[in-house]
Amino acid sequence: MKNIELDNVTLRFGDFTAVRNATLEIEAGEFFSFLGPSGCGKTTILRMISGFNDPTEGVIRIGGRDMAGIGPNDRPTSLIFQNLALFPLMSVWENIAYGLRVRGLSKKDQRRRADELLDMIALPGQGDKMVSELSGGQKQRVAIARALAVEPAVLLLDEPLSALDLKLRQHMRAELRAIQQRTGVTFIYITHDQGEALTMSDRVAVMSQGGLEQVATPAEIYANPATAFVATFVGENNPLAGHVVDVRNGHAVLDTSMGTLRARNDRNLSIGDKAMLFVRPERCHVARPDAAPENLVSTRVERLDLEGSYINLFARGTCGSRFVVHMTNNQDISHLQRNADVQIGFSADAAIALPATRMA
Amino acid sequence: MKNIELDNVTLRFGDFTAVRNATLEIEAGEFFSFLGPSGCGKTTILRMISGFNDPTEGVIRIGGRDMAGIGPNDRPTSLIFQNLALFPLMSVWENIAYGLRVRGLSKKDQRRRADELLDMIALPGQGDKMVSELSGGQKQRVAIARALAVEPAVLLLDEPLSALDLKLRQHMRAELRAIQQRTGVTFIYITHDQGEALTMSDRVAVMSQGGLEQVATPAEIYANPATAFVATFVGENNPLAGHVVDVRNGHAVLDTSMGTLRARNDRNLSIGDKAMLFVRPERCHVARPDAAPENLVSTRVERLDLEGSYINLFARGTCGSRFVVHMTNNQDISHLQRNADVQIGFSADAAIALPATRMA
Amino acid sequence: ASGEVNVYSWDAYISEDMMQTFEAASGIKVNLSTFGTNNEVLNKLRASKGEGFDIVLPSISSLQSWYDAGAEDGNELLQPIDETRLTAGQINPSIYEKSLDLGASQRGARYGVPFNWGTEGLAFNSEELDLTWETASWNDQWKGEYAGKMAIRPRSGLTSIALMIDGTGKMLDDAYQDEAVAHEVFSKALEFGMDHKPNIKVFWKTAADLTGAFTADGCVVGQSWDGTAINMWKETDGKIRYVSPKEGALTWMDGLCIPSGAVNVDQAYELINFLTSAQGGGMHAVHSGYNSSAIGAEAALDAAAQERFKMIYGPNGEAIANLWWWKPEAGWFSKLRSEYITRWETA
Amino acid sequence: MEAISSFRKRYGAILTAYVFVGCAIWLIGMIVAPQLLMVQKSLMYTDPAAAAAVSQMKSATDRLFVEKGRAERELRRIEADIQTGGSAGADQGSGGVFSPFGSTAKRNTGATVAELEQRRDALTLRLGQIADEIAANDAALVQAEKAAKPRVRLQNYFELFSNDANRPIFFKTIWSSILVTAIALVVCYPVAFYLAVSASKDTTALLMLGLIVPYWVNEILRTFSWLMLLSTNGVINQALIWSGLTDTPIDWRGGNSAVLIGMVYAYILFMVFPIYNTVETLDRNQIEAARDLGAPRWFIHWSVVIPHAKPGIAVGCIMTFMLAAGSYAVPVMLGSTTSKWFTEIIYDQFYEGGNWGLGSAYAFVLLITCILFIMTMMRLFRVNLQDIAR
Amino acid sequence: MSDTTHIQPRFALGAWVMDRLPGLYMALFFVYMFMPLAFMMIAAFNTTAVPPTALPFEGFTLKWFGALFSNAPLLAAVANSLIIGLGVVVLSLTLGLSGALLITRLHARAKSVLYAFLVSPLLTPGIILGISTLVFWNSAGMPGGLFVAGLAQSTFIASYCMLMFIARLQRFDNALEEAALDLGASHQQVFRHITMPFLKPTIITAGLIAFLQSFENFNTTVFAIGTETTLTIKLAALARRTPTPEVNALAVIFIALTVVMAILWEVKRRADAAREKAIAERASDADKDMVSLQIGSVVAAGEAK
Ligand SMILES: Nc1ncnc2c1ncn2[C@@H]1O[C@H](COP(=O)(O)OP(=O)(O)OP(=O)(O)O)[C@@H](O)[C@H]1O
Ligand SMILES: Nc1ncnc2c1ncn2[C@@H]1O[C@H](COP(=O)(O)OP(=O)(O)OP(=O)(O)O)[C@@H](O)[C@H]1O
Ligand SMILES: [Mg+2]
Ligand SMILES: [Mg+2]
Repeated sequence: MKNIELDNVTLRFGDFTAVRNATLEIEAGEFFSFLGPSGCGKTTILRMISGFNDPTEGVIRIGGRDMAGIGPNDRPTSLIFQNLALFPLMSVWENIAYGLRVRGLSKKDQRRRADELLDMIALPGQGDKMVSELSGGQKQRVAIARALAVEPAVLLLDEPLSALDLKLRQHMRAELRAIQQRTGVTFIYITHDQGEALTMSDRVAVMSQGGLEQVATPAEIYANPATAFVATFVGENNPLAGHVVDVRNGHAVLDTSMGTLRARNDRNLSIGDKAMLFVRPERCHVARPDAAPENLVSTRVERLDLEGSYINLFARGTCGSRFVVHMTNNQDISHLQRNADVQIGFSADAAIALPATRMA
Repeated sequence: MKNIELDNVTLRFGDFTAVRNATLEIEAGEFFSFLGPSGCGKTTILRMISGFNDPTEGVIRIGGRDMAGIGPNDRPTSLIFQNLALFPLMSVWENIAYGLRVRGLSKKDQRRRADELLDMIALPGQGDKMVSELSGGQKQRVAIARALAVEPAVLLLDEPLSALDLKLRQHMRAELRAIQQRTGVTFIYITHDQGEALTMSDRVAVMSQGGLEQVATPAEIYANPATAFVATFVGENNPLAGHVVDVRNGHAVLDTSMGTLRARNDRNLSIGDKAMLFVRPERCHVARPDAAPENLVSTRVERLDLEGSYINLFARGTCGSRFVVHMTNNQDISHLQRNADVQIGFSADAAIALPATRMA
Repeated sequence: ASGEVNVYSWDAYISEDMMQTFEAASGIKVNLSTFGTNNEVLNKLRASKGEGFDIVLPSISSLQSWYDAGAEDGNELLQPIDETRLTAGQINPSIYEKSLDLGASQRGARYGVPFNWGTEGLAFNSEELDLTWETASWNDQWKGEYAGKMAIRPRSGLTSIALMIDGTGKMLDDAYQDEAVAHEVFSKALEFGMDHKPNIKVFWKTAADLTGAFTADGCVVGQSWDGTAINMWKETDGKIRYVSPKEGALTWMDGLCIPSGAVNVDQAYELINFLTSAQGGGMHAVHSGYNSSAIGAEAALDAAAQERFKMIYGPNGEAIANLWWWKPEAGWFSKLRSEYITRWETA
Repeated sequence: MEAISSFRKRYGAILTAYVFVGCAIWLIGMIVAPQLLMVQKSLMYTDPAAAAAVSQMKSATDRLFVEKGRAERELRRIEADIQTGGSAGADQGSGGVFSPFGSTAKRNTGATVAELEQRRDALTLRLGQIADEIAANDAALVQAEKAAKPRVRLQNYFELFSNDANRPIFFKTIWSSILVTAIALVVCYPVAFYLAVSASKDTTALLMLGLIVPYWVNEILRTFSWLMLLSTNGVINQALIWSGLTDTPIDWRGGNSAVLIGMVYAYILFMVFPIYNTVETLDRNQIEAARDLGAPRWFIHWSVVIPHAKPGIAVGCIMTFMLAAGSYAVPVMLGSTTSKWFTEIIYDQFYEGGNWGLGSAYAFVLLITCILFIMTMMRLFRVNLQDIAR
Repeated sequence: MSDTTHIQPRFALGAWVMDRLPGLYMALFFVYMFMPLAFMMIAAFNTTAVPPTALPFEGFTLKWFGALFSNAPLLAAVANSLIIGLGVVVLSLTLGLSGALLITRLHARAKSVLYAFLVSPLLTPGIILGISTLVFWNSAGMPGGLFVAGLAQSTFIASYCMLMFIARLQRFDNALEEAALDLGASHQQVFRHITMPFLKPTIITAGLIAFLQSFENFNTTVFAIGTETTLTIKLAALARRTPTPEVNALAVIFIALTVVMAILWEVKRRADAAREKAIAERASDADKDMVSLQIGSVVAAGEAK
């Protein structure tokens, strides 16, 4: 089992910096995800780890060994491409055994190992099918088996589920997680689907414009985003710009266009700093007239969308900024007419104050 | 302003019946949607209304006038194709003015009217761009302007948003709705995206296999599905099969694999009928040990998915059937460990009993 | 002897029969390819640098161009004939000697052995008109009533017009030596040809073209090679006939030459000796309708053929004294003439 | 260099070597160098007057040699006769007399020894003169040959435009090729459109098969089939005469018409397929949208289909034009006395006139013409090479 | 639209004509395409010899086929055609593939320049290729003949092959090569195991087309062939003015072969399409099955009680 270290890794294509000073360590056996918008450099990081691109600066180590100058065919990694890249002219078992074939194993051994792996991915006896006869999900599993056949220390997966439809995607997520837990191989997983990253990973790295924004567990990222980008990219958030007027007991008091509001101050802002307050739509509620929560915002109802199981309340603050509240479709909503005035409340612990930087 | 009537309309392609006995009336000025799975005949209905196909049986009337024998170029309808079908070799304003050009308007008048429409779709001064220079959403608006240029009484839209990404789709929905309200033109809208149909439409027709399943307002369809197909196709539902053992006060009591449960009996089932009970995941809750709601189901927790603002609880009943509960991410969920036993409760009014027919 | 010999010959010269007879006698296999015009054989051989064939059969009068081409390319196309290897006495000496006047030798060395001779006169459809050797004139083919129904070979057409205008052929002969005269002769001929171009249905170049003109394209009169015409005569049971005009038919002599790149030289001599023997020459005369250079070859002809000969040249071959021989042609002369031809053809 | 190294990184040394060597052989050895050499050849020009002079000198020498040979042979016979004391056997020299059948020997009987000796002396004298003349000729030849050496000149190119036999043919060929292209376009557009848009899937497959079959049939045979139809005694005339519509055969092959008919037929499919390919990519919804907006059929073609099919039309026109202008088989087989094609002139320069320099120059002019046509079409229809070669 | 029952009378005639006009035009067009070929083939079976003709048909005979097969020079020409054809196939495939590989991997400017040069033979009149190749090799001491004709043909046939390879390579997923590399294969192994098998169908079809092109080529060959001859050259010579029905017999054979090949081709193409469609359907069925299985199990579980 080998851990992976990226030490201040940068990669430039000509003038363009695709990855900027990335430093992180991925533990052996971890399920680690990179999450970020399209073009932020996720694939590039993966290609550097597997050896298809060389970093312009910095060092990549696998199991402590510097990988510079080592080709993809000599690294203990296996890459699963976004589109799987199964060999369409080989049968399923030949695909799985390809890595063994080029290592010179006998046909019999190849076949035996392929059959073992077919059992593992729950496709026993399907080795003689052609790849094109498989369903999308089955192909997915074959790609994984092929990558695992050469017993890599690390499995790299580049948005492997993005081509699948929703139902199948949900199913495959569970499968992937199960396989990872069964084999104990390090999984490095790329996605721009936050649901995917959050439900599957031990840890997540959120990227933006080539840089790492935050590396943490999913719960941490959702609950305590480190930057404004993370706060807005992961999940929905109501942002309120302002500046810090007071700091007390781990909380900051912000002066915003919607009034003076309190929020957690995990990033140690000081008085006078420009800051953003974020509060998630589901942590807000329509305040009873008699309620007195810590934070209250006066708004007017703009629209009420019924979307299946949820109700989304869109409201607009007095000075024009929008505010969204999510409620489950089990409440009495008769009083929430268009243009009705409502008070929206949330607790100070549900909100977080962050430095005012770029949002997603 | 002209209303549209379909009177027992059937269309067969050879042996295959694409649309079966469709009867409905669309009011002038309405925003009317057809919702249904792929291949159910939505496009076919639209093509009949706009005159590209003739019904095998039945009559289509627009403004009371039988449309038989009248070609697409002579009907007061404009169709917006699924892929927009903008003319890629013409500039934006030439596209918009095309209908006027074939009507022989002078170039100056064409241009003037095109500019008006460009203002209306919030693309002022962009008339000289080429279509390929526009973003997806802008193209969308140009297609609408082109259709509106000939002042149709009815605008037909065939899944116009399906090619757009989520963010843009949400934006365009609002735009479309706004344009409809501004112009007062009848919109007939096709989609297989229920969110789209429910949030935009005045009324929705749910189709399946060429037939109309239910025609009603979005709220009605969500709250009171008329058939098992509608119940399962629109939104998520937990289905429980059984048979009616008692009927009382507008409620039916069903004997199901999960116990005896009560539900609304809007379809007037009688004792002994095979039936299905449906309850939406968000209308269920994890029952407090001390609670005594009308319906209680014993299950064991299988999985708990954190998906942004929501938590999805997947549980399995004693006899193996699955049960899903949606909760917002603002509750204490510490006791909901994997394999914990939980009681799931819902009120009789939240559930509905329907005849046991085909589901989606 | 054994082996093979590659022959490049005119169409319809060497029959299957002749090849078999030769092979039976000598054990040498003949590989035959055919060409349709003198220029074709010359320029193909030029393009192949004299390689590929062991025997070629150009007209003797064209050999001057071969010598010129060889000098221009710095690569002789033909090799001199070793006359000691020819079977003595089987070739008609007057023909053998005549060939020297037509250009069979270069700087005294012989390059072509006479193989046959023939004429180009008038072919006609006897259902439409009748011509006899005493009265027929080149001018007969230009009569208005045959407009759009005549066939002519551009090269010999201009020559026959020149001959007709000239009457004696004297100026035409001079044209071969003097460029100015040549221009004068040919511009006059061209003028006549242009005026009468509507008469022409087909410009033929090869025997195949010619046959097609009379069979498929319905021509009724025109210039023709005697052999081709005689073959049509036979095929059509005398509907198509041939006559030597009184101004003199255009007469040529074809030779047997050995290219410089020949590989089967021994076999080549063997074949030359066969083709110039009474047997080989006779078979050729029967097959092609032309006249062999071999002594006694005419004995092979049947009575019908003899009869035809009399109809063409007179009962005692009177017209033969009148023949106009193609002169040895230098490169400049054929280029000059082909310019006039192109003008005629493309007008 | 960068290309090689990045290629090598991807494919390894062996494959990289194969790819680069292969391309180099093809590009340089088969495409560029032969064209350049052709151009070089086209610049080589020999002064025809100088060449004629050389040739005349040589043939004069040849004639002298013939005379010398005959004189020597006669001399030998006379010597022999003198030896035998004035016998009666000397041949008078058969130089001028042609007697193809029967004996030719006209014996000059009865000459006395004195007469023979007189003749011997005359001949000996003449032989001496001949030797002098040959020597003089050979000396002059050296100079003449120098003048007749080929030189680099543009003369061959001027020739085309000063030669009033060839120049009209060149322009006629270009014009006729444009005509063939235009006819093919008019005939093919409806076919391509129907195939791409109107026909159902199964019919399209069948019709495509119907197009592919003649497309694959040899060009020679396609042309030959029209020869059979159009000749004076051909099928069309036979049918007309049989049906009594005419009693004299019609000359279908007069002028250019047969060549044009044959070319349209031979190259029409090179027009159908490119247009079909582009029309096929037209979204049928665009046609329906235009119809929905009220456009009549012809206007839909004018405003929607044809603009879309432009690249295909350009490609079809380029291919058809290039094939027509460069066609040799069709004019040779179907041509009449007035239909000469420029390619025939080029062929004649090579294989009739033996003037490779001029032939190369003409060929190069044809090539330039085609390139100009292609570039014009590409400009006009705003297409690029990638569209053409599909 | 044609089966509508509601056509109003005043549109009837116009609509009737408009509906049938395209069909009529197509019918005429196909008559035009096939009639000459048909008459040419009929003449091959007609006893009339000079000139060969379809009308009047005086009697059925097969003798022209017999004559054809005993025509030794013609058969020798066939042998030459085959030799050139095979050479051209090998050379064109080799060169075409190298060009295609280079072009698909090259970037931007160099790519389009190289592309322009390598497709230029397709846009060059055939006779010019014949002439330039002849002139080139002649000055190198190689006279016109089979070799030069083969080279001249390959110059442009290789372009056809290259285009076919490029088309195929463009559908090639480069990730496949990377995947194989990632699994430890060497460059040669990648090419052998992944790239070549992918290209195989194109190698076959391109080879076939190269052969056909070579076999029927006239305009280029006629210049480069020197004193040799090929079947097509021979055919043209025979067909010029006095064809015998042997030429027609040859035409019948040619066309029959062409038709058979074209039909086989089409059948194969359809079979491929059908197979791909079937595979696609099966795959999506499998996905559906998985989903419906889940739903089915829910229902079944419900029914069980
Ligand atoms: N070979 C290359 N040359 C130049 N720029 C490149 C190259 N490969 C990638 N890039 C650029 O680098 C940036 C990062 O690319 P990368 O493929 O890593 O994005 P990504 O995060 O995987 O995006 P996606 O989610 O769309 O796959 C992009 O802006 C891309 O345009
Ligand atoms: N021209 C036709 N010939 C035969 N069958 C057709 C034809 N057009 C459509 N169909 C069939 O009719 C059915 C309904 O087609 P339609 O296009 O109306 O579906 P749809 O509801 O619009 O589906 P989607 O959401 O996939 O667009 C489909 O099963 C389709 O295969
Ligand atoms: Mg990526
Ligand atoms: Mg549809």
